Amino acid sequence: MTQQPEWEPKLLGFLCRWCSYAGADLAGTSRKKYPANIRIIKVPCSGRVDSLFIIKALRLGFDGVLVSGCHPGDCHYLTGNYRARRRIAVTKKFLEYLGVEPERLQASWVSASEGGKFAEVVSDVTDGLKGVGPNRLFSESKLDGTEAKAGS
Amino acid sequence: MANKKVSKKDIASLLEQWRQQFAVFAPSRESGVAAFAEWDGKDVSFLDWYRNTVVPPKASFLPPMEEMFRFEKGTEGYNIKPRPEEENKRLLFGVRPCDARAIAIVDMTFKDAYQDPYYLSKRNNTLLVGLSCTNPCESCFCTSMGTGPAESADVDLMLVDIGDEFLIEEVTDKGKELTRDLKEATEEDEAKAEQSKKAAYDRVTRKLNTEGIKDRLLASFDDQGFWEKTAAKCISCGICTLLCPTCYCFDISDEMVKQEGTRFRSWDSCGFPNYTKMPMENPRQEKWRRVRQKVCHKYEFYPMTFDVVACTGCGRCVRLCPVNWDITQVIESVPDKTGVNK
Amino acid sequence: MEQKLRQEAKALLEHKKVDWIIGFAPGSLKFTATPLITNDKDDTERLVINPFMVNNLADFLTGLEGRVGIVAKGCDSRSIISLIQDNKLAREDVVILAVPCPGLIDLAKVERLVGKYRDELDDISRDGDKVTVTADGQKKEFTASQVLFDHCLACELPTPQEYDILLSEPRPPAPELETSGQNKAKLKETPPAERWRFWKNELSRCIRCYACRNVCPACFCQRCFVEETEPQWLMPIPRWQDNLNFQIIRNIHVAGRCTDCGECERVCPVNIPLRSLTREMYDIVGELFKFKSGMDREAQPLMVHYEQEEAEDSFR
Amino acid sequence: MTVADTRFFAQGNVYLPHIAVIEKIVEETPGVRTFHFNLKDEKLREEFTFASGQFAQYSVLGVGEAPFCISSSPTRPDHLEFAVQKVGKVTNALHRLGVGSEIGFRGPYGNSFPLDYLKGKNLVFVGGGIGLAPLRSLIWNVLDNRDIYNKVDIVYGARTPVDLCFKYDLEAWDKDKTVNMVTTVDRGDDSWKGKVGVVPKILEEVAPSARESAAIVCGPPVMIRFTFPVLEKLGFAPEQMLTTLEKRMKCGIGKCGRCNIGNIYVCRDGPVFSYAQIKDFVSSEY
Repeated sequence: MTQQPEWEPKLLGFLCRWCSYAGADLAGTSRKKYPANIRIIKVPCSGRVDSLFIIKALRLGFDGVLVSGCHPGDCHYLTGNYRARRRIAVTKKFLEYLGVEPERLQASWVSASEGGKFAEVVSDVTDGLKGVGPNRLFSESKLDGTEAKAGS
Repeated sequence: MANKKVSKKDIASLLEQWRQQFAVFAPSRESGVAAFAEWDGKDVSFLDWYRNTVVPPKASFLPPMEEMFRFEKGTEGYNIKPRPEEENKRLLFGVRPCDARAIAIVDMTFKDAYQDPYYLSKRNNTLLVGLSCTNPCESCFCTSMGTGPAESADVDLMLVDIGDEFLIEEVTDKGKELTRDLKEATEEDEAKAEQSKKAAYDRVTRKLNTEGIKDRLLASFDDQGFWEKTAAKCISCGICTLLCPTCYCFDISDEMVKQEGTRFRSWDSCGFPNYTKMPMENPRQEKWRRVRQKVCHKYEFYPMTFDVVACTGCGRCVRLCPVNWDITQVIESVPDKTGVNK
Repeated sequence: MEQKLRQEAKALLEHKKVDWIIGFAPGSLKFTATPLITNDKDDTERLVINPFMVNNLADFLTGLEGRVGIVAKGCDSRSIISLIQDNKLAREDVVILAVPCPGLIDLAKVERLVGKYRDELDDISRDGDKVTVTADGQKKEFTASQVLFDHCLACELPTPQEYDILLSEPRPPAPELETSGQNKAKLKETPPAERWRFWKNELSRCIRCYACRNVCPACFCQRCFVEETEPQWLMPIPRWQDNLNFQIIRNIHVAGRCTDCGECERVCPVNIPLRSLTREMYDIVGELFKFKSGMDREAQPLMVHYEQEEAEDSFR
Repeated sequence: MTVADTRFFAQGNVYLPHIAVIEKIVEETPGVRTFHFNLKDEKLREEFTFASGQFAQYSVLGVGEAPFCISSSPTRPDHLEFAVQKVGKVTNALHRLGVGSEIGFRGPYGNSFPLDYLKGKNLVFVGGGIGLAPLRSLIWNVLDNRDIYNKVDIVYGARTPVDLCFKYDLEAWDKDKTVNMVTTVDRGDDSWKGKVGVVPKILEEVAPSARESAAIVCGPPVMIRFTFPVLEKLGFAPEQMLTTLEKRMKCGIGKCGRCNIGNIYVCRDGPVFSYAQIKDFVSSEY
C-alpha cells in the first residue's frame, strides 16, 4: 500500500497496574509529552502477559508491542516480573530468529514514580517502529505487491 | 477403440499442446515434497523419480482450505457475496490408478442427494490423465482393493509404460479429443503394454484379504478390548485421514475482520477428539472409538451405503504414519465373530 | 540386549511391578520399528531393539494410568525426566529400561545418498562408525556422520542418566558435529525479511495434521490453544499465517521441555524443517539460562524458576 | 435415503444461508432462549414450508453455524421459532443478539416425524430439558389437528423447576382436557408442588399402554438411553419408539461426515429415527 503522507505506527502497551500503569498516569498528570500511538491494556502484572497475546497482537496488525512492569524486586506479587523477563526474553529471541524486526517487541521496567522514563520509553519505541515501517508480517501481499487485508 | 502411443521424448511437447487449452498440473518436487504443481513448461524429470504424491489429487477438488463465500455487515444488514464459479479448465497429468479410483469413490458422496457446488464445479472442469505405476511402493496394496497399477477405469486417458514409449488408452470421449493427432498403437505395442501391466501387477507385494470384512466389523463393533489394543499406539494425528484419497471430511469456520468476513471450508479428521465434540458431551472422546470410526467408515459403513470399500490401497497411511499403524494388519486382525450371534 | 529386554519386561508384568510395558515391536515396513504398548505378558516376546527405533515413547506416558515400564533411549529418558519435573508423572510410577543409543539412521539421508527409495534397498547394516547399504546387490559404505539424524549427531546423552534396568554398556556422548546444525546456521546468515519469507513459504505447505504436536512428549496439554474457540486465537484452517503462529506458540510452550529428539521434523508429511525451529529454541534456552531440558534431575522447570540477574538486555 | 429438498437453495448453492430477522426473544430459563424470526425475503417467506421434526442451520455470520430444530409448528406459519441453550461459541453469540438483528438460515434439512404413521394412535411424548423443543413442534401440530389422533400423554421433566422450558406451553397443555400433562423435576425446591423424579421413573408411573400407540422421545442422551428400556418394559416395540437425535453438525446435508451413528447420518437420514433403525449402534456410538 502506498505510504500515507504521515504513517503513524500503532503500538500496543501491556502495562502492569501496580507500577507502569501508575507511571503512565504520572506522566500524564505531570504533563510529560509522549506519542499517542500507544494503546494501553492494563494487566495485573507483567507476568500475566502471555506470548500468545504478543503474537496475536502482531497478527491483528499492531506494528509493535510494549510490555512494561515493575523493576525486579518491586513486583506486587514478588516474582511476576521475573517470570515475565524469562518469557519475554525467549519470545524476543525466537521472533528475531524468525525474521521479525527486534523493534516490534519491546519491554521495559517502569516504576510508579518514573513518569519521565515512561514517556521516554514510549517515544523511543515509537521512533524505533517508525524506523522499521508498518507491520506487513502477516499480510497476504499479492504478487503485484498490493496488500490484502490482514484478515484475508 | 484403437489405442494411441507417444514416445517419452515427446511428452513435453504433448503437455505443451495441452497447455494451450488447459492449466496443466504435473508431479513436481520443487516444494520439497512430491506434489501436483502447475507444470513449468519443460521439466519432465518426474517420469524417472515419480512414484506418488504425498498430498493426493483429491486436494484439487476438495482443497485443504477454500473460501465458501464472503459477507459484509452493512448499515442495513448483511450482504452475502458468493464466490464466482470456477471456469478455468484444468488437466491433472500423472494421476495414479489408486487415486483415480479414490476420486470416483469420493465423487459418490458429493453427488449423492445434495450436489456440492464447490467440489463438483472443480471436478467437472478437470481432466484426469493417468500414469501406470512401474515401481509400486512396499506399502501399496492396490491389487487387493479391486484396482491395480495400470487400471484405467476412472481416468480420461491412461498412459501405460512400454519401454521408451507410452501406450495411451482413451477411456472417455473428452480423453479422445486430447489425442486426436497422435500415432496409432501397433499390435506389438499392445502386447508390450499387457506385459508391462502384468509385471507391475506382480510387483505389488503387500496383500490384504478383505473378504467378509464388512460383517466381521459389524460383529465386533462393540468389542472394546480389540479396538483399544488396535488404537493403543495411535497418536490421533491427522496424517492417515487428511492425506487419504478417499477421506472427504471437512470443517466449516467463519472469520470476521471489522465489518467483512469469510466462511471457510477446510480439511478435518475423525481422528481428532474435537471432531464430534458437543458442548455437553462427546460421543467419540476416547481414542479407540475414533480409530474404530476411521476403520469402520471405510470398510463397513461406506460399503453399506455405496456398496464399495472406501480404500484403494494407495499405502499413504501405512508409509506416512508416525507410529507405523498399518491398516492392512488391523483389517487382518479383526476377530471373526460373525458366527457367534451378537 | 533384546533377550534381556524381553525377560525383564515379562518379569515386570508377571510380578505386577508395572501395569503397562511400552517398547518397540518390528515395523510392518522395511527398516522400521513400531511402538508396542501392552499389558499382556505374552506380547513382550515381540519386543525388539533395532537401529530404527525412532519414536520418542515418552509421549505415551501421559496417556496411561498405573505404573509403566518403558524402553528409553537417551533423548526419551530426558523427556521422561522433564515430564517428572512438570509433575505429569511420578518417578516411582515409571520403570526405565535404558537402551544406550548409538544414534539412529535417517532413512531420508540414505535415500538422498544412494539415490533409491527406502523400500528399494535390500539391507542397511551398521558396524560402529561404518554403515553399509546394499541395493540391487551392490554394497555402498558411508560413515555414521553422513547418515545419522541431525539430532543424533548433536546428541548430549546417548545413555539415560537415570534408569532402573540398564540393557547394555553405556555410551559416551558423541562429539558435537558441525553438520548437525547446518540448515539452522545457513538460515541465520540470511537477512530477516528473507528468513520470514522462508518460513512463510515452508508453512504454506502445512495441512495442520498436528502430527508434530501429537508426537511430542513435551506437548501434553489436555486442551491445546489451537482448539480454543472462546477466544479463538487461531483459525482451524491451514492458512500460512495461522500455521506459522501455531509453530511459534508451540515452540514457546515447549521451551525448556523439548529435548531435541527430532521427531517433529521426521513425522512431518510435507517435510517442513521443524527442527530448525525447535533446535533454535533449545539453543536460545541453553544460551540465555544455561538450561538443558531433562539433563539435571533437580532442576526446576524453566518457566517456573528464575534467577536474580539474567537476560538483562531484553528489558529497557 | 431422503431426496434433496432443493426448493430453498440461495442461488443453487446449498451452503449459502438466507438472511432472517429476529422478531421476538422469549427467555425460557436463564440459559435457554426461544427466538421468533422470519425470513427477510418476502417471496421466500411465503413459499417457505417445513415439517415438524426438521432442523435448520442457523448462522451468526462471522462467528459460526449451528443446527437447531424448528420448534414452531408448520400449522402456525406466521413466524418460525428455534430454541437455543447457551453452551458454546455460536450459542453465546446467538444469546448476544437482540430483536431486529439478522441471522443466517439455511434449511429445512433432515426428515420429519411420520405424521401418517402416527394417525389414529395414542401418542406418548417423553421430553427432557430443552429436548421439548422438537417435540413441541409436533405437539402443537397434533393439537391443531386434534381429531386425527387419539390419546395424548406428555411426560416432560427438567433438572430443577427453573430449568423447565416453554412454561406457557406446559400450562396450555395442562388446561387442555384431551391431554394428560405430567411435569416432573429431578430436584424440586420449596415452591415446587408437582412430581419429583427423573423422567424415565415418572414415565413408568404414568405407564401409558403400548397398544395402538407411539412414543416420541427427545432429551439429553442419558435420558434417551434410560427411557428406551422403560418403554420396552411397557410393551412398546422398537418401531413404535421414535426419537430425534442431536449430533455435532457442520454441513447438515450428509457431506462433512461427522454426525454418523454407524452408517446412518443423523443430518440426512434423521434426525428422526425409530429405535429399530439405530438399535445396532446406539449402545456404543451415542
